[in-house]
Amino acid sequence: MKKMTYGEAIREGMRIRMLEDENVCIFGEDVGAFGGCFGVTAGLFDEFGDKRVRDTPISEGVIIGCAVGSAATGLRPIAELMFIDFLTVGMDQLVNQAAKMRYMFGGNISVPMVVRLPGGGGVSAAAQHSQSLEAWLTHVPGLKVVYPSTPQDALGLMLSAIDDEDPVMFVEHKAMYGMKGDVDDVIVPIKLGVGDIKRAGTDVTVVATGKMVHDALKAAAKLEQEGISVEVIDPRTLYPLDKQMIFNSIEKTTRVVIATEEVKRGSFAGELAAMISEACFFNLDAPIKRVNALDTPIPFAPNLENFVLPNDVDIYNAVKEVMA
Amino acid sequence: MKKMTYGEAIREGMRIRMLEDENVCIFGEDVGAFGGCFGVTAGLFDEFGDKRVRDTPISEGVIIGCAVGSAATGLRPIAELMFIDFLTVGMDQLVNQAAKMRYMFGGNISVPMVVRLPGGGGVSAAAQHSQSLEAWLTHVPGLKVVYPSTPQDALGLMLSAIDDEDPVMFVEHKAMYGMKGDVDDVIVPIKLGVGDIKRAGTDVTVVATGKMVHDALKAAAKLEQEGISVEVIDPRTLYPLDKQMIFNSIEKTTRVVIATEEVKRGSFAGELAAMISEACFFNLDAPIKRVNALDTPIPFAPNLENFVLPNDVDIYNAVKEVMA
Amino acid sequence: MKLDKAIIKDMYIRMKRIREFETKAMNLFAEGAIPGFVHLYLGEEAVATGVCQALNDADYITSTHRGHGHIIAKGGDLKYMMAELYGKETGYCKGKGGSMHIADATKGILGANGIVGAGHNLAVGAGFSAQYRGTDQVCVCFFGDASTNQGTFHESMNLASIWKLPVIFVCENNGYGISMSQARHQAIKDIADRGTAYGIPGISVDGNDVIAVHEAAVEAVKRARNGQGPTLIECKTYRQRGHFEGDAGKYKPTEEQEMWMKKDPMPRIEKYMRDSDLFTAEELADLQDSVVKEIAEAIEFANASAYPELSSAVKDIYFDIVEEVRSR
Amino acid sequence: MKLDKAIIKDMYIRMKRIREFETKAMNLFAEGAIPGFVHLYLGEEAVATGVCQALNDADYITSTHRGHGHIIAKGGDLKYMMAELYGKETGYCKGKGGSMHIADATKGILGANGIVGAGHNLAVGAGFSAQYRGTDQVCVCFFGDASTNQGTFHESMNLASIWKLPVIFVCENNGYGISMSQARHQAIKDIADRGTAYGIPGISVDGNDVIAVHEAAVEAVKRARNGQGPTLIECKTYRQRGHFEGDAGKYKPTEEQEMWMKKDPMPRIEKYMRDSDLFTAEELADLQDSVVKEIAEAIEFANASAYPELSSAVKDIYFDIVEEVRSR
Ligand SMILES: Cc1ncc(C[n+]2csc(CCOP(=O)(O)OP(=O)(O)O)c2C)c(N)n1
Ligand SMILES: Cc1ncc(C[n+]2csc(CCOP(=O)(O)OP(=O)(O)O)c2C)c(N)n1
Ligand SMILES: [Mg+2]
Ligand SMILES: [Mg+2]
Repeated sequence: MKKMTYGEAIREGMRIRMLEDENVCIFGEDVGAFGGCFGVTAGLFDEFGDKRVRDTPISEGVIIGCAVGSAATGLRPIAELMFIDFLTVGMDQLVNQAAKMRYMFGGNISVPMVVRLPGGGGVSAAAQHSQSLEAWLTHVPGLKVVYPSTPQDALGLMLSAIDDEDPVMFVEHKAMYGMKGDVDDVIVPIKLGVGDIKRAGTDVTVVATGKMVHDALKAAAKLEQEGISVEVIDPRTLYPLDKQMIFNSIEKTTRVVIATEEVKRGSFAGELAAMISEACFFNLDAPIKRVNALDTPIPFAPNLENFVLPNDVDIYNAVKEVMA
Repeated sequence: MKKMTYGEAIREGMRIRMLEDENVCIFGEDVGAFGGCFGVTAGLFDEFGDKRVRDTPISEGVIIGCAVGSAATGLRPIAELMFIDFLTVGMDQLVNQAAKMRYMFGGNISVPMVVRLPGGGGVSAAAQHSQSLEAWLTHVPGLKVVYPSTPQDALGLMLSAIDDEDPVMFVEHKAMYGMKGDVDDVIVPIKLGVGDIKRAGTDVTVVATGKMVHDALKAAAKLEQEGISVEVIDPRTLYPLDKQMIFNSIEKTTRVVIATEEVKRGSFAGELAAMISEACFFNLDAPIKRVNALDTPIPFAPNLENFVLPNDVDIYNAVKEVMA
Repeated sequence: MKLDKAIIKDMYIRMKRIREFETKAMNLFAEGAIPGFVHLYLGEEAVATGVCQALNDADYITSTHRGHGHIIAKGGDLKYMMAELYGKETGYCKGKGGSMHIADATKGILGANGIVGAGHNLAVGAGFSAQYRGTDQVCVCFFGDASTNQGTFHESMNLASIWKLPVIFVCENNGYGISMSQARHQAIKDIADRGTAYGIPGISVDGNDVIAVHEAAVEAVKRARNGQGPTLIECKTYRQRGHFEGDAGKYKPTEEQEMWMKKDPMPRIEKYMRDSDLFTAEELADLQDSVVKEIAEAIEFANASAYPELSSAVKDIYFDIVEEVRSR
Repeated sequence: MKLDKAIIKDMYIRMKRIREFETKAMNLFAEGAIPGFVHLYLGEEAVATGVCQALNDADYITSTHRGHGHIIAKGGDLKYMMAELYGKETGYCKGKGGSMHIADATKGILGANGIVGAGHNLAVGAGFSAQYRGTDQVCVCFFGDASTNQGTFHESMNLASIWKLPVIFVCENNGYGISMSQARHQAIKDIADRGTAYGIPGISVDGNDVIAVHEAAVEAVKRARNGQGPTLIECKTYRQRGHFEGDAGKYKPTEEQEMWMKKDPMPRIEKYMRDSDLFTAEELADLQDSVVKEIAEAIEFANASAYPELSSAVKDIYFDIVEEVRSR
């Protein structure tokens, strides 16, 4: 067992596969000697050189497009967008190309690529650098979407993301890069589509993603004091989704809260709620509550941002409500 | 009362406001003398000239960006994307600019613009020209999203969309352009946020959007024969959403089916289901059923496309299920 | 440049295949046998042919909505192509792609593409991949004049130039993006000039002269294989039909059409073949016949094939996941 | 060009305001008074100033992540700016925008912008609007060297050129996009050359010489107001700090930094003012003092202001809709 930060774990995942497979490479803005805007690729340039860890111009379209084209012809590229918010400038290459190529071409072409997408708020980066846009991606058949909440998961999922034959969107939370956690000495990939019960419980299921997993755990600890036993499920991959783990938990608890950092309207949390209400209707003893950001752009002022983003108090309140 | 096609109604809405307000203008690819890829702007070039009805190069980014910049400085532009699928190349201008400007700038700038977005499948246009992407838009605070299902609604909503002080995404279904319907002689705008009960009923509520409204009506007619009374609600605007109309209907029927042409996963239909399950939990006597496209890209072969897209039979089956 | 008879013959066959395939596709579309949208390559045969003749099977191409010509020139199988246009299960994409989405990985054909400008990016990716893997493959990116106003063109040219990628940008300047003439969609005449902004050499050639195109392509391929980076080749040509079948093309002035019909690449190459004394009239007729037969066989194949099984609709989305179906 | 004393004085005040504002912002950020990201304009003062002095209040500008200088030069209120950097309710954006999102519609400032390349498009929109409404307004689009590799640059230049829009594209070539030097991000030296691809005249000037910048701007504004369309002005300059505060800028060679510090635009204009005999040392000192006082007042204003009410978080999203809050 060793300690690693979330950022280091992501890096280590990439590093391991780069050591094993010459065709794994990294490109993006300032990912080289500079080490990436959040320092995640630091050191890789020195270790692997500028062929395999490459700075690109500010051209998100062709960054993703280059990943698609090179993945279709034998490489296993990892493209980094500096912020998930910049999906907006490389959306076509993902949605109309990477995601659809296998299907449109009747299975003739594979696109094994990873796109790293630092998302989330909490650092006063304002409306264009703080979004949680994973719902756009989960709406696109052909993409897989990963969102780790711990160093251990980040490492294991990165290995699987690189190994995958399809385009994997690797969502990261920028406020977690420095967060430390235990990582097993024996490193194994975590299969996409397998969720994780971050805390077992019997009264309420909280399904949470990314940083909200930690808020859920915080709320759960507090609720325990009050005699409420919360089960916290982290799906870890939003697609493929471990529906069964969620359904099983709800069968036991009969109550569910869904917590994600997205704006509520149109969120992946909405998809989860819809799915659960369809599948578990006769099991549910209370309405499904969603805990999300308010339906606003992310404001700059720290007090406003803090108000807009969801937190452990909101989860606590939601659990109390579904228990009422 | 007169007859008009859906396409003509959209055109008439634009024409009326262009006659009244010099600052309303249209631009997009081949919208001028050519009349637009689907003929919707036909004749407007002759009537208003090339200052007000303008062809652009193939540059969706700057088409939308030009709409944003000109709306922020006094015009009321209507930009046409040839297919909603091309949102992917103009997403930043909508999401990070148009939608956020008022908020980021503390209310100092308004962006009164309309973007016309022909969507939907059914014409063998395959994976890159058949999508229903409205869920991306409803997930973006700052945008309004309209989706008419009849000529009457198309006309009334277009007037309101142009009148609106905020960016309005005007989703159209390409397979409906030729569809005829009655239009009142007295033309009045339809307020954004007001749904419409397309058919009153008492046993099941079907919430449907766009072309699926017609499938819902077809299914309802058939179900009536079997003694099942279906209420068909068309929200007409996806944001702002007439939640109350939907909740009221469900209070009466206690059962609901949601029908949209989107791929199911991550759809606006999911948001509707989540919202309903949150608000109407104690009213519901059956799980909420969603009727959507399968979770695939849209295939080319007519038989496959027909299989992937949802239709009246699927709605019929879903209603039977929730009545079971 | 003096060309081998074998090369000329080969180019003629490719051109003739395109001409015949497209003419038949035009008719089949009109008859309703082909659904969806069809963008024909009639009149532009010399471009794809002149370029692809300079390539190997291992080289890549990216294509556009108007892709039949590129695919045929790069060696695509006519039967699978036609079956795909019909939406049959024997088609290149098992009927899932149609006219705008034909690909053949075994021939380096990275797909026709319904998104104007998308191929630019993919070509850079393929070029990067070839360079990275240390092969001598090149990638040709075919695109229209109007697509050069798309941001992807710019980003791709820039990246290809700083990384010195083995990419050949081939602009098919047919004078129009749907109804918009080049004079209206950009303020320059020669698209080759756009190379300047990236330090990429640009050259304009007569796109209806297959030999001129070929010459330029050979040179660019050589540069690319030598690690000298990308070239931009502008081929001035004309689309003889409307933008897609169903578009009457009223925006094209009659005189312009007539002028260009005189430059039709097919009679031109045929005249060259006859005049050069390399081919007898009989040889030429034989070549023509054999192509006509090939296309007829392709149509027969497509006709005889079945539509795809419904269950195939939820396959091929992922390598390892089959989506759920519905019961209907 | 011989300039009026009044113009020089005015330009000096604008430059000095930027220098003083940025220096203080740097310190306040280090002290923790300013949250988020701050990209300083130190060293580039001559660009925004030389250009904006050639504009009227009614003219537009679009800006970037490095926007303070543009906004000050265009006449933005220092108090509201500083309060916005603090995230206070008296700020330009009521604390919702911060450093990267300051706008002032009354001064034609269409916003700083966190998306590299977004301003290009907006500028085209504002130019179109001015032309359409028949005013003589122009729009200046400020942007960095690295942003010229973004597709938006290309699409915007192309559209502005074919519509002959009154847009002046001002490239602040400070040699870097974050850590990436110009030599690594594009294969050309003079970004002005990119005008060729659109038939837009391009000119390169010394961006640390406010008078040279001003001269080029006056000329471009004249062309724009006369309906002669866009101009591309490249101003060669240097960012004296890291990309944002917190970036040590290790990728900038020491000699390069030293070389550019010698070309610092502030001492340069001050020397010019003294040498030209238009200003006494006392006059200059007075101007400096008054600016220092202005900035001190702005900081005081920001300090004294309150943080926004939480209820404001759900306002200003739409003209007519206030979103729901939560009870926490
Ligand atoms: C992003 C995008 N925008 C618009 C279209 C619609 N469209 C298809 S082809 C075309 C014209 C392309 O012109 P050009 O690039 O010159 O190619 P040509 O058709 O002349 O071969 C347009 C506008 C599209 N498919 N994709
Ligand atoms: C679309 C997008 N990509 C990347 C970034 C991150 N980013 C912010 S500023 C910057 C560098 C910009 O360089 P340049 O345009 O030369 O302006 P400068 O910072 O030198 O003034 C980058 C990469 C961004 N904000 N937006
Ligand atoms: Mg063309
Ligand atoms: Mg720069």
